[in-house]
Amino acid sequence: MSHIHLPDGVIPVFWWVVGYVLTAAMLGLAISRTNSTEARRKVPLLGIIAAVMLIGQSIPLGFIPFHLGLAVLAGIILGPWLGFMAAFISNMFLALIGHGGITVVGLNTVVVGSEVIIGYLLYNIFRRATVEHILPVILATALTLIITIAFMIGVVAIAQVNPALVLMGEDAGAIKDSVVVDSPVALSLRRFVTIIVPVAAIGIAIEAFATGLIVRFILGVRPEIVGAPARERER
Amino acid sequence: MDIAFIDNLAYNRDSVMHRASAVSKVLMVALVIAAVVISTEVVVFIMALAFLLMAFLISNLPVLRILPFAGYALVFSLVFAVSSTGGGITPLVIMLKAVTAAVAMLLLITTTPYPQIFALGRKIFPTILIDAMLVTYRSFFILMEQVERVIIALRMRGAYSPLRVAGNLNIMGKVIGHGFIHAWELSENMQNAMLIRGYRGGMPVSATRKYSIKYSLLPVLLGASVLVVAVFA
Amino acid sequence: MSEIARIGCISHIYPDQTTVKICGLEFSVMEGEKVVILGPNGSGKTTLLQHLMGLLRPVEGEVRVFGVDPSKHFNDIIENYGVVFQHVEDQLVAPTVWDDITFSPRNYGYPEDKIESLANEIIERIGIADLKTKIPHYLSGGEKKKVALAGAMIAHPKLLILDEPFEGLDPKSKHDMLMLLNEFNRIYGTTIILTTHDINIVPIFADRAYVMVRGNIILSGAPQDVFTEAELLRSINLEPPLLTVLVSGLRDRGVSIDYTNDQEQLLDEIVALIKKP
Amino acid sequence: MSEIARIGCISHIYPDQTTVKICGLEFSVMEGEKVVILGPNGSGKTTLLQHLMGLLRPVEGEVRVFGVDPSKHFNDIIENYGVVFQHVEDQLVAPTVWDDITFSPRNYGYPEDKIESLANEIIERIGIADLKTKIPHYLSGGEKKKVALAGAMIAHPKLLILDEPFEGLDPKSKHDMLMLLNEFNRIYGTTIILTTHDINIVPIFADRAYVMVRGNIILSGAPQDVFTEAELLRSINLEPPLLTVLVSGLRDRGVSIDYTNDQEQLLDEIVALIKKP
Ligand SMILES: Nc1ncnc2c1ncn2[C@@H]1O[C@H](COP(=O)(O)OP(=O)(O)OP(=O)(O)O)[C@@H](O)[C@H]1O
Ligand SMILES: Nc1ncnc2c1ncn2[C@@H]1O[C@H](COP(=O)(O)OP(=O)(O)OP(=O)(O)O)[C@@H](O)[C@H]1O
Ligand SMILES: [Mg+2]
Ligand SMILES: [Mg+2]
Repeated sequence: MSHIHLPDGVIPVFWWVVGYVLTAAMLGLAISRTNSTEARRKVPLLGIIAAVMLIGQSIPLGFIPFHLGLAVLAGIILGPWLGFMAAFISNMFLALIGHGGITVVGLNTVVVGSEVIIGYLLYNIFRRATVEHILPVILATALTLIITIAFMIGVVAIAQVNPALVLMGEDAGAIKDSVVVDSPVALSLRRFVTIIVPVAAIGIAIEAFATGLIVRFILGVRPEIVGAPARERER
Repeated sequence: MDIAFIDNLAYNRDSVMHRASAVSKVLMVALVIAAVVISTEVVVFIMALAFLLMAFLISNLPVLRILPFAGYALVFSLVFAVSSTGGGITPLVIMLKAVTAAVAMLLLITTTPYPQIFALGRKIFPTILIDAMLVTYRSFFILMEQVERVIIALRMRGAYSPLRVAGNLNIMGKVIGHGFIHAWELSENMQNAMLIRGYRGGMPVSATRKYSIKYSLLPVLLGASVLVVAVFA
Repeated sequence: MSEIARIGCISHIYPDQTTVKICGLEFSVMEGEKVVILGPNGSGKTTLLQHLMGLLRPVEGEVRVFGVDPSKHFNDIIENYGVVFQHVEDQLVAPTVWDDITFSPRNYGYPEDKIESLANEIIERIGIADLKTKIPHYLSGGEKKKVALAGAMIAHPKLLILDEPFEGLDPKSKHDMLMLLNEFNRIYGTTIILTTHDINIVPIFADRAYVMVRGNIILSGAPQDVFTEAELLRSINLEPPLLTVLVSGLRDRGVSIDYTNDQEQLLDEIVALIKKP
Repeated sequence: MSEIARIGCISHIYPDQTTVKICGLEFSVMEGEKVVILGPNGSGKTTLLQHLMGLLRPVEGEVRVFGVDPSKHFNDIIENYGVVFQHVEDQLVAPTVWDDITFSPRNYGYPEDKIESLANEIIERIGIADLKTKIPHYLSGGEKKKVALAGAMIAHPKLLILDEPFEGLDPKSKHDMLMLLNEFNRIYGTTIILTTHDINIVPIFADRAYVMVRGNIILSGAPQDVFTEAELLRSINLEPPLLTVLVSGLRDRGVSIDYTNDQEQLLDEIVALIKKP
């Protein structure tokens, strides 16, 4: 859910360049970590999971102004390295349909990519503690989002952007109503906390809950997708 | 959904701008963004926007349906503008920066099919990334069609009541889970298809129309003049 | 018998500006009728069905189903529909077969015991009791179609709309499905509208057939009437069913013999003619 | 004529432990043969084809194609294959029709001018010149099949494997596709293996037909030989083609007449018998 809808030209050059440099370094590492025959086999899966992330982001959840990011799920399915590449691809696409600027792709990839990686790591840690799959997924998703949102607030604070924008950034209308209209001056930190924390909490809850539902469905049908043993079919 | 709309315009329409080469239009965007980054002069952005709008007018596109896409940039820059503290840049300039860059990007993507843009990335990005992006592009349409069919089926089966939030979430979870399995199966099928068709890395991308050098000058000139004005204004 | 569905000359514009005009002879379906729509790929069959379901709204012309415009009064008439789409996979949305079959009545708020008895009845009739607890994803193509049909029929809809329901089915499954449709039509008076590329379905199933070409309804009528237009059918690359062709061929060769859909009867007649002194 | 493919008794276990055993009569395909595999849904046709393609590896039994085990020596023989999957949608991977058609030869490293001339030849022959610059998602179902076929045939593969290629096609498109396959077989000696539920394809196309039921190959032989086993076919719910049935019916009624696949010839013979003094 945490993807920055920032346009071009508002973030200081230094920061978006740093975003790109970090992304390039991570991509380089990711590519050197996947062996090339394996990578060739995985091209379709990588491309398709990126498409799924994109679709998750373009279907509104009914009337709730949130979109699913599915980054943690991507991490669970693809692993950290391919997952990072998927984060890059889906962010590149979003920029190429005018959702967020092209200069911010680097920063966005760092944010979503760390969601992928942290989600993957947490899922594997939690899974070791239990034979269950759904609870670890929900926990990993929630915790990942808390970490990355904190991280992202850091990023945008450095970049001198109002953090409110980021957390509510999934829906342009919501911002217009809740921020622009009533607040011609900068939000105070206290106001920020009182407005944003509940919103973020709801967002995190929805994403974690939805990811849990999706994984529950997958476990019932094709458990091997999320790394569980294949289900024996009664015939 | 936006992707399908944009893709359709880039692919199925024809105009001077459509016939300019992909490189020239990518260059145009790069130049405009460079101008956006360095300039703080309102006149520069007014001029850039005027040029871009003129380019839109000769591009045989439903301009009034495309420009709202720049609304994202407008709204977000507005928030940034009203809430940013200091820096010496006026809110108007921040908004103009964002909108100018966004409009340039829209001009590129509504006149250039995505694969043509990715193909340019071959020089910079590793093969696996570009190939995966092409797969993303292709599978987006396959999956989107599937999602649309599932939603239609849900409607026909009476599962479309906006009043039951919990029920809707549950259904959404199922639908997305369902979509995920389909996506997985699609990836297995595509993987098989690519193996058996001899895939060794490097998906070819050929032009879908004849590009003209003459027309390609137009976007390059547009971008260059914006940048020149930005430097000297 | 009252009219259930009617389509005037309509046109529809898809998002990419493809315009589909559905026109020509009038399209009208009476209560309890079994209607088959034939036509080459891209002739507008699916588009027509989607208008009947109220999923598309024509830019021109009128669609009436159950006396109202289905795209405007969708929610009022939706409970009367049972639908099986061309891609059945995409309509099986629940995690188990049982959940999927009971999906619609649950959405319509039927009481639990009613749902259960309806579900058991349809499962019995379609003969898929052993699939109840299975996962739709693992069913074979034929089984998926049956489950989809069960889900469409469970609440005894007045109108059943099926888009190429026999595609990918083996001959036995196809035959079973046909029998089942006939049975429902007989017992509940269900009106059935289906599309297919298999012209041999028509003589053994349809009360009325429509033939579409590029959006034009160029033929309509009882199967025999449609098939005797052999020239017209051939001009649009539809071959009439073989029995009809053979009878025509014999008549062309001066043998006086009647049209029939029954191969045994045809054989008997031929043999009688041969053995005639 | 040498043997191109052979399958011994194999068994395969899918990830969910479904075991598919393919056994019974021997499956063997000679160079230049046109082979049709029939069988109900879930009988293992697709599984068999995937073994031939080397995409699955049997846990038991042996598969040999071009003299080797295709799952082990995949890369050595892959250039000899042309494949059209049941879901053509999933095999069109490149961004434009031209790129997709030229996908294989490009990956095999053919020189650019060779690729171009091959592509133009196949595009010409299949009649899709106007689609060259289109992108796959703006094609109709029938057009997608044609493009997939072009991509499979471009490098004149020795072996063409098609999984239900006629599904969803209207009669004219089906006929065109059959003609094309016959032409390739004649000109390039292409060996063709296809599955279908349409038994009427067999007499007009196949050199040899296999009939599978639950993994067992229960019938094999030239079409006439297979169809005369009417009892066996019926026991597995396959109806022989109508012409064969009619001839059988006449013979059962004591008329002496020969089996034929040509309806005109049949009609002439019947008329001759009737008019005989
Ligand atoms: N979503 C869509 N967007 C654009 N054009 C469409 C769309 N769906 C159908 N068409 C076009 O509308 C026309 C009619 O299509 P339709 O699907 O109704 O044909 P059909 O008779 O159902 O064909 P088939 O036998 O292949 O299913 C075709 O020219 C098709 O290309
Ligand atoms: N990926 C899979 N996982 C588990 N079981 C499978 C899978 N694919 C096929 N099967 C099972 O293997 C058996 C043979 O299936 P196969 O797809 O080969 O049949 P088919 O003859 O091609 O049927 P159809 O005519 O419906 O295409 C069936 O019982 C099917 O359920
Ligand atoms: Mg259709
Ligand atoms: Mg199959």
